[in-house]
Amino acid sequence: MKPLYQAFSVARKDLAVEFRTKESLNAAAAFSVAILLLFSFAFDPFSDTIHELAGGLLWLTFAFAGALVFNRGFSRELPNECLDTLLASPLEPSSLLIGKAIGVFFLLLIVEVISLCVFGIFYGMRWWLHPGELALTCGLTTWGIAIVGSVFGALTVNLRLRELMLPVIIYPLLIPLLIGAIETTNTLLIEQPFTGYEWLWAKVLLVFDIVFTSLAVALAETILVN
Amino acid sequence: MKPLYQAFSVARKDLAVEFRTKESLNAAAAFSVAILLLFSFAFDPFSDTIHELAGGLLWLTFAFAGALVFNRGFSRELPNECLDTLLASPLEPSSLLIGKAIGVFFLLLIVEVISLCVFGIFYGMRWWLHPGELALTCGLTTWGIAIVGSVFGALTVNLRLRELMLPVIIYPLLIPLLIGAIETTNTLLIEQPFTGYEWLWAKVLLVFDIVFTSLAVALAETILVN
Amino acid sequence: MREKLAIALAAAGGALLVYNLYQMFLVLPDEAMQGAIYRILFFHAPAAIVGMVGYFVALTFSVLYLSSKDLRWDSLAASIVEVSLVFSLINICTGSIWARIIWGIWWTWDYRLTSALVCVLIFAGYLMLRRAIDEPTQRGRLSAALCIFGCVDVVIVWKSIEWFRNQHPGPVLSIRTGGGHMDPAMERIFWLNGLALLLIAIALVLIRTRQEATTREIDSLRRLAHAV
Amino acid sequence: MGQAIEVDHVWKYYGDYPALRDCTLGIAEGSCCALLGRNGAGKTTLLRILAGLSHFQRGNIRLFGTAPRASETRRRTGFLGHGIGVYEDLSARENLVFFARIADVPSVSQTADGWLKRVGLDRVAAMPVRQFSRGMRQRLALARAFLHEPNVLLLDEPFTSLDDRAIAMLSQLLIESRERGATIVLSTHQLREAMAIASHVALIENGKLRYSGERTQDMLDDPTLLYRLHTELGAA
Amino acid sequence: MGQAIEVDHVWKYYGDYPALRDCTLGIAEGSCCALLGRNGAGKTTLLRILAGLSHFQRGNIRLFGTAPRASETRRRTGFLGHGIGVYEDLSARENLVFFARIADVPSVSQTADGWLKRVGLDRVAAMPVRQFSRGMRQRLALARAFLHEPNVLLLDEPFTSLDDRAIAMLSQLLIESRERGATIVLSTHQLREAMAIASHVALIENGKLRYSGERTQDMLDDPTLLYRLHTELGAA
Ligand code: HEM
Ligand SMILES: Nc1ncnc2c1ncn2[C@@H]1O[C@H](COP(=O)(O)OP(=O)(O)OP(=O)(O)O)[C@@H](O)[C@H]1O
Ligand SMILES: Nc1ncnc2c1ncn2[C@@H]1O[C@H](COP(=O)(O)OP(=O)(O)OP(=O)(O)O)[C@@H](O)[C@H]1O
Ligand SMILES: [Mg+2]
Ligand SMILES: [Mg+2]
Repeated sequence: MKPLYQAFSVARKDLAVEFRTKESLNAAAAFSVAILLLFSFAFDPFSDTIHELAGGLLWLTFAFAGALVFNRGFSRELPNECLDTLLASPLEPSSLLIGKAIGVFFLLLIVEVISLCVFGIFYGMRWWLHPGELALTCGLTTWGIAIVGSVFGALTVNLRLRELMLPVIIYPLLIPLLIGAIETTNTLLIEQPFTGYEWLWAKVLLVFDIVFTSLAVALAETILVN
Repeated sequence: MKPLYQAFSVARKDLAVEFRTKESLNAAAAFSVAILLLFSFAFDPFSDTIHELAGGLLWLTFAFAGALVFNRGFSRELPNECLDTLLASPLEPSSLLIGKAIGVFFLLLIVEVISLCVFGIFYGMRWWLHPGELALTCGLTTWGIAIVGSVFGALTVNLRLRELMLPVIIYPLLIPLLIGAIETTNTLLIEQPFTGYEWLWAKVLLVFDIVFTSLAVALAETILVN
Repeated sequence: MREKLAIALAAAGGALLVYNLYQMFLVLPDEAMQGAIYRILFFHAPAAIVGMVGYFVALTFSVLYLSSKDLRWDSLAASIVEVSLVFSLINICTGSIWARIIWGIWWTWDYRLTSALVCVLIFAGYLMLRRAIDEPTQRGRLSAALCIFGCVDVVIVWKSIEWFRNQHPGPVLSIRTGGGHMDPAMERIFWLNGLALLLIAIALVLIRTRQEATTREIDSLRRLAHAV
Repeated sequence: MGQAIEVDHVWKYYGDYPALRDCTLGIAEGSCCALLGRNGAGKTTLLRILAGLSHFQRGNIRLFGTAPRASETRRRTGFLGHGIGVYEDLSARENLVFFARIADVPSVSQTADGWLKRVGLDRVAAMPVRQFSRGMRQRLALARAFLHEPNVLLLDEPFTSLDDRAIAMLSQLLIESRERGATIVLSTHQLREAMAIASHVALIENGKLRYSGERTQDMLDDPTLLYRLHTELGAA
Repeated sequence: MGQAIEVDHVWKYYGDYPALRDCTLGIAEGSCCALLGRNGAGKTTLLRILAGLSHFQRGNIRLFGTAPRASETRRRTGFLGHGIGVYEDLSARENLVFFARIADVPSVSQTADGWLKRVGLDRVAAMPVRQFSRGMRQRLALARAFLHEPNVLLLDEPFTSLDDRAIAMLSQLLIESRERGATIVLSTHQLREAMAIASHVALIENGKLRYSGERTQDMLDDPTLLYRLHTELGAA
């Protein structure tokens, strides 16, 4: 599996750099924690209104934190023209794209774990009761966010006002994914197991991931090389 | 006022880069629509809970836009070692920091005005009933975000200080600021004028701004020069 | 030549539209439960369908552009998306008017409605992206990619009423249900109106592409000027 | 020896500015072609096109019969651009290891260490590139470009900020890789060094190819000769 | 003529690596000192310290009697580093206008246009720097450094990727500013060009100052002489 091996070495490189500099990790983690704290102060976190909002709040935060992470993803390749170097190298563009996505995926997972802990403490929610389902939801959704984020991060990498442009393009695409995540997470946060409805959504997430990942692989060359 | 003139030319330069074309306004509009859309799934916007949430959502949007914008603020100076060039130039470091803040400030104000319109239409909020108070709140809070954000940005580009995880410490400082903003904005959104309570918050915001601006000016040299 | 074709199509569409309107209001009876207002369906759904078909045609041209690197396909795709966007907007507006009367609300976050709105947003983003990029080949590449991704959502829009049952009524057209949900006479007009809208859409696209073509000619001339 | 690189009638437009106008150039296998020209002539543009980093509008390009972007072509070529293409936050060794991995060189770490020694960075191998001096970066970039023993080397101003010893080292590298049968295209403004190692020269002016052919003895004696003879404006 | 720049017994440590070891150097007002040394010798480090961009641990530095970071010093100095310090997204003209503003030069736009003409970029003044070739960027960077007529010029490898005509232009600029009474410190590896314009030379090896003094005729005749005589390892 050479392409996959290449993808993983790209991801590995990114993570190595990120853990050294903590550029996007700091920003994303600090941001999401700050937001969660903010809301727990702004509204009574133990009122039941917050409970029906919890899932939405979580995934919004993650979606936003995600933007902070994959914003960096490709702009990290700009200094010293590293992106050009990679494109001229034997590395396959698709591997590069997937590798980036893998990197973003892990960073986002870290952010999510941190925020979930904060969330559990400040909102008194026992989200760990159905670990398997939760892991599934987070995994699928995060991968979706990561792949779409990397694709369009690459696509807009040297665009004016890309900070505002990127969310505009990405979030509409992510909305089906996020709805699914929110629906299922809400169920988990009221400490119920998955029913058929949630499993249906899980399937939707899975299909979404598969479709977008294959599109990304197919279009990698187009997106990256001009 | 030479330092201020310098600060403004820095801000002007930053804005010139972003606002090459009029599309940037559309970008801002589309941005707020996209975020709004996200909210609409996360929380059912027609339940009455939304009205006590409204202020929170508004400021969450602005905080997010802020995070996106000021993360860029100083990293824009990294390619071609522009930051070093500026530091070696006659420009005062404090003017540089303030200039960055001013740039962020205006960009955010634009996003805020546009999103207020969008929110007004979608949620039928009559936010324009107390324009003076609203302007005051937005102005003070946005400046707070801008200045804290610029310091944050400066810290992240300074390798020496980045080691100390200072950025992460800076971030939560936004929480009190935003709580103040949310409290006051909520009052305005249920179409009440300011009472003593809101004026108190306004004062808090003002003090916050003054303290941080003067801190930034005082510490600019230390923060920016290695 | 192209103008003539465009005018002809527009005229044909217009004529057909007049005939349909006559049929709708003077021949067809009111609908049992909804009364007169149901007639909005004759514009609501066809507009949406024309729009969605348009997106898929744009998708094909985007792929063509990517394979051939010929800017003509790119501008064709772009103008089709613009026109389709208009029809999607017609669909949403008529829809929400209908909603106001039948459900008593302008809007609700039902899956069909949302996915339709999301669809509009995505392709609005497509046009924005095009404006933000100056270099023509890069513009073509990136917007083509976005178009391909966007069409995933169009599928969701189409299928959403079959997957999820909530506010928005389910399938009634016989191509989807195998018939029985809609009176044939009614459905005949439905499709005739669809045809009318389609003709008008094509006319609009032709006009739009002509502008694109002229702009392309201009800058190829400029290139020649630079070369010598 | 056949042609390693064939460029025929290539036009490259940026927007509507023609950066390359009808360039036709053949580079024989195993030769070292110095690409000369004033600032803004089109050297980098041509090299980037050869490396498959930017499309061109008209004409045709073949490296050993394959198109620039084809993956086998990329596996065969080593590219060194203006930006040096190494990661500031990784150490020299990590950089080389990473690039060796994605080029799937057989024995990654040996190769990396070998090249660090070759370019004289073995003593600072563990130091992050951020702390390198400019010349040290350039050396690292060279190592990166030579890492996977490419048959086609595209070097854009490789001598930049190298000291005398590093330049000697580079010339040595180039000679060796030519003995390996590699074809080299390099652009530079340091005419003396260029003439010393080039077997062929090509001169570009405003995107037009003015001259291409063997490097003759009198060019070696008087490097600016070419400019004086073959450009419209002559030398300074 | 007094000393424009006084560096006495300066030590600079990066972590615990001494990049400058007890450097003592005086540069007379109106002279042009070429800072020579192998890769990693410490040229950039010294120049950055002079420009007030990095602190040093021991010793003392004065430019016209003031410390490097003092604002009047900064107003007097022009610095050109390895990174060229211009904005990719702004046009050449916008760049110069911006830097003229923050240096509060009297008539901003005239100055900008004047310099664009001087460095031969007037025809591409409105083009974003992103689209410039490397040499064009370097020219712009030079214009940027000379803009506010500093009387201390700190240039780090100013000749990088300049063609013959641009080098002539730069030498002309340097001569003129010396006539203005400006003091120039430049580092480079292009010994010939350096010797041609320098009045003094200083040689650094591993952070130690090996030699500093007038540029003599025989250095001009044989640029590498200095290395052979004054470095432990001699020339390549
Ligand atoms: C803003 C609100 C609405 C939107 C965005 C919307 C969207 C759409 C779209 C995209 C279609 C075409 C796809 C298709 O044919 O399945 C459609 C079809 C249809 N709409 Fe709507 N709609 C809205 C409101 C309504 C309302 C209020 C009604 C009636 C109560 C309605 C009834 C129908 C019917 C009967 C069809 C045909 C379904 C079929 O294909 O068999 N829609 N709508
Ligand atoms: N992205 C771009 N967009 C528009 N024009 C460009 C772009 N890149 C380069 N150019 C133009 O193309 C011409 C050739 O540029 P190129 O970089 O190839 O010159 P060069 O020969 O490498 O010069 P140098 O020796 O200074 O590096 C220049 O006039 C430049 O302005
Ligand atoms: N930020 C840093 N941290 C640690 N060491 C550094 C740092 N910057 C430079 N060095 C080291 O200091 C030494 C001198 O670096 P400097 O950049 O001054 O060399 P130089 O003379 O400019 O070389 P070149 O001619 O290649 O530019 C080098 O060995 C380098 O590794
Ligand atoms: Mg070049
Ligand atoms: Mg140096």
